[in-house]
Amino acid sequence: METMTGLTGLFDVFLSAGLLWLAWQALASTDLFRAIVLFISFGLLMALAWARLGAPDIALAEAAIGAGLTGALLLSALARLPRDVPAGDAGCRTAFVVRVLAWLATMGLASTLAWVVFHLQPVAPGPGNAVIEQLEASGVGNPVTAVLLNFRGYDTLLEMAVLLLALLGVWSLGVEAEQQVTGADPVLDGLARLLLPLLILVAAYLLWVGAHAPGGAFQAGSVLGAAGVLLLLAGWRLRAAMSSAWMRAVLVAGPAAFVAMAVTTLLIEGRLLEFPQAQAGMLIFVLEACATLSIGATLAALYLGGIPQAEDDA
Amino acid sequence: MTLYYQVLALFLLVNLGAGLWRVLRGPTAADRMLAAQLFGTTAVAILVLLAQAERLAALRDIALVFALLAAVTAVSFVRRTWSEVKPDAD
Amino acid sequence: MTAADLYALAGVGLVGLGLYALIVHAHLLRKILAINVTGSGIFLVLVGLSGTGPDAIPQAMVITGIVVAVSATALALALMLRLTALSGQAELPQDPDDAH
Amino acid sequence: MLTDVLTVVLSLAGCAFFLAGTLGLLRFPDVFTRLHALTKADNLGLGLVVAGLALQADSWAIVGKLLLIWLLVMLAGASVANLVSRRALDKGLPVWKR
Amino acid sequence: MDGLVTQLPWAIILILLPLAAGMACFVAPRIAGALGLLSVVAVLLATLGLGLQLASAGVYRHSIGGWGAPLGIELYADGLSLLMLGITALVGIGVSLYAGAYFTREQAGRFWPVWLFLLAALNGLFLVDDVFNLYVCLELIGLSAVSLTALAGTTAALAGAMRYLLATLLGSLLYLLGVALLYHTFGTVDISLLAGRVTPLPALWAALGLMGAGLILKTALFPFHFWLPAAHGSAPAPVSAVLSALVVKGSFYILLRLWIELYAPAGGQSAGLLFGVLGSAAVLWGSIQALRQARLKLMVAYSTVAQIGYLFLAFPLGGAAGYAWQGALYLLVSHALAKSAMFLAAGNLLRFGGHERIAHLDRVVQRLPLTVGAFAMAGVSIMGLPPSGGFIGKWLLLQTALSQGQWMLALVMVLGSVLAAAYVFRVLGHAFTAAAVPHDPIAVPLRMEWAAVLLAAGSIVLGLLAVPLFTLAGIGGFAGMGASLP
Repeated sequence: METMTGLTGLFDVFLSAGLLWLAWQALASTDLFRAIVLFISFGLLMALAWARLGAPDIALAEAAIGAGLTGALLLSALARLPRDVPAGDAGCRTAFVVRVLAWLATMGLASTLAWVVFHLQPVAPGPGNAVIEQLEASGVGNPVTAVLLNFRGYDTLLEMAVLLLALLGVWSLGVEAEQQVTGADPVLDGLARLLLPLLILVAAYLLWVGAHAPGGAFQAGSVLGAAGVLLLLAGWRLRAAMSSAWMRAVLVAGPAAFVAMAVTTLLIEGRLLEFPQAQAGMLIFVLEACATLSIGATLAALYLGGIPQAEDDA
Repeated sequence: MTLYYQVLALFLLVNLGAGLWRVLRGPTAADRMLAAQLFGTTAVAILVLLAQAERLAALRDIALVFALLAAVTAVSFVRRTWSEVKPDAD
Repeated sequence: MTAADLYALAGVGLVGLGLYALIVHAHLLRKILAINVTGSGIFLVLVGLSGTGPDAIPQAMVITGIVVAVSATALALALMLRLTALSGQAELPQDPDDAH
Repeated sequence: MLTDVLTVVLSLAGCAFFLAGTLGLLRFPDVFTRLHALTKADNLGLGLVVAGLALQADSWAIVGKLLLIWLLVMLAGASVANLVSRRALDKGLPVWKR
Repeated sequence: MDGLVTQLPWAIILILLPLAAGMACFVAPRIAGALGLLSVVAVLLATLGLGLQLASAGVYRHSIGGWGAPLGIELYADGLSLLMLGITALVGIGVSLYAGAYFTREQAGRFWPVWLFLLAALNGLFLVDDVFNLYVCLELIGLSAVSLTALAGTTAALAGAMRYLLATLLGSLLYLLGVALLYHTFGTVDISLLAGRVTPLPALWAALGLMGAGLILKTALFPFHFWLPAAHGSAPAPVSAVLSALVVKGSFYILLRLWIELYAPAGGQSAGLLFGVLGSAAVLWGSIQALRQARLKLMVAYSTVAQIGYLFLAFPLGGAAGYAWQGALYLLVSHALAKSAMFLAAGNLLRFGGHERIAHLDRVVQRLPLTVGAFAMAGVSIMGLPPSGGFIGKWLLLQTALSQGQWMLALVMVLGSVLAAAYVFRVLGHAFTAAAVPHDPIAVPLRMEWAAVLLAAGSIVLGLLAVPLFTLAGIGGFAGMGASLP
């Protein structure tokens, strides 16, 4: 990237300053709700920063997850915190000495790191060029998708397991998902009806476009997850569906597809996740499609926050 | 023209910064959430401007996702949070 | 200094802010926010340090990291809610040795 | 050349609405009037910016996407405004009276 | 037949099999118990297969996707990996046997998928040669360990799990920041490639410092042990066993690899002294705290803090001549067996008496002789008495310390053993005497008793297997491990 000049430079300076300021305000806020809203705004600016850093794939993921779903998760958690629980007073009860020590330690760490980051001199070039050279062989045209699904596809296999595991962890707490208190709201219902097909369409678009342009399974899955969240919010009775064995199958579809693909490639090519070059594009698309479904379902289930129970009331 | 789009994007970013005051100030949760909503719209505008300025079509997709997800977050706020938060506590 | 360097430095700043808040705040929701801010800072460092043009590998790593972060956040929030429901406090007991 | 001029005029006007929206958000006395400010920025500000940019678009697909973005923001803005104002009235938040 | 055994991709099976089984248990919770146990047995067999493979063909390497480092990810298995995989499989068998009887049907449906994922993540951690993939493994391990801890459902367990989650997330993040610096300085995340490229630069020290800090937080080295007693002391017994025996060792393993491959070649030996100091403090502090605890499982948890300290005593000794690394690894392996046996035995006592107050154990030796026997055998290994595995480990460490003139470290080792004897005998003493408060005992399934006995016996038998074990661990020549013993 060229040295900062003029307007874009100013934009970057403002944006970085805004990020730091928002993070500071969010973390120092005495009011929890304000802290969360500031944090959502922080995610928004993060997405802009990714766009400026030439990382539109991350910007998409951040827009969907960082600014969208994490925000919804936090808001929903705040709503479920009992009201009589003290909100804390932004650390004022922590002993003064501890605060000073923590301040000194983190300042020391941050300054050291800043110095290291500022003076960092690469000793050897990274494999960035190899990604471009091998892109042809990877089966997809978007370098980030190529890394995620092919060059470092094994990371993604484990990552799908992480996502599923988070859900297993939430469910292992043994809490049943609470019933929606209020009934369906006509405006909300209308909004959901309008947005739902759009969300699904955009998810499909991101999945498809990810092969050669920014996008891909994670972004598509997050948008799909948002669709699920919207349905839950609109009071659609999804719990019965989510408690079924089918739902469990959808939840494991992504990681299971990865494991199946790993075994198949191992049997055919003799190597884990080595795609035959001619079919690589198609195989990666299948993997991504399964991953998208799983990610969407898992994120929506995480938002639900408990074990879905089959409905006993009508 | 590129320069012009960049000026507008910068202007909108500053504008967004000014809106932060409402988030900090409140007084009600709805005010904060509305301000955040305006942030979202402003960010969408910045992204479509930058997409044109830097010839990056992907930024328009980000704007699209923003527009979609902003609605979900806002609905989550109205449905889940705001009905629970005490009006005077925020 | 390039724009990328600037964002990497902002990332370092975020790491500092997040770590400080993680240590100082008692409320679990704030600790969870702090972890997320720290993570965002690290992601900025990871991508911002690619000096010579976009590098797909750190970008892919950050996408992995974002998914891990949202998973961990969801689990942490669920744990916090359960703990709060049981103990009536959204904070951890002061002295870990007396946590029983 | 003419399209460039039009683009400049439209997007400038859009930004002016954003400014007005922010000012309204900062200056107006209650939730309902601030809501009003917000919808102005959403609908008109973004709409004008999008219209200006659509003139520069290389293909209809881009125009379509820009329009979709605008419609989405409008839809979300309108629904949220509706939900917020109804909820605000339900909760008895003060309505500003002259 | 022999050809087939040595040619199957055992390493990959070790990762994919428990992962697939975990998912199957999630989809079909009804068969979770049987399927889970079966897959853990299969993991043990696959570990044996990998052992045969390594013994006949030397170190194993597999380029995932055929790309090779630095573009792709490499699997790598040497003697050290094998040792870790072996102990994981053994403890895994014991714990799985135990868990089959310990959990209710509903709990089992939640336990098995997460436990199998944890097993897959541990195996993956021991088999990969890539610092970023290790980060994903660490997260997988952290989240599953936290979920398992919370399975107990009590307030104490949830508080422990929450503190654990925050600590493990912070540890992973610090580690990831180090990975970022390594990648951008040396252009790769592959450990073998990094080993060839490292030069003493500020960025290297910053990276290794951050990764080291994250890892010792996860390993719970003093003073970063603050999260461990609450989590290990309040989790369900089989989970505590896994956490103390395996999970903290996972991050220790990474630290050890990075130390040998990256720190030491770049001249970072001086940090070994710091580890030595912290390790000594851990041995003393952990042992004293263990002695002070009223509750059995907390005592065992603090004993883990102390025994982790021993592992770090090898760092200041490992640079010079001697058997410090062998000693530390032997301790690691025998501690894994002994500590898991101890936690399982503690779980039996808790189940039996409905409480775990040490002072109120009430003649359990007559009622649960197998359990108390297991506890005693495990205690022998923890104290480091012959002929246990713990004895070999401590003796190697002690001898190395003495031969290098490190009197202080030697003194700490001896003191730690004396204190360990004190807290183990304190429990045994109460097990033999009648308590003031009698209570109604509850039957403990025999399977739960035998699981503890088997693991404890393993920690003793280990004392007789030093030569073959070091031969196996020496495959690939990690840290001069193949050298013959004194």
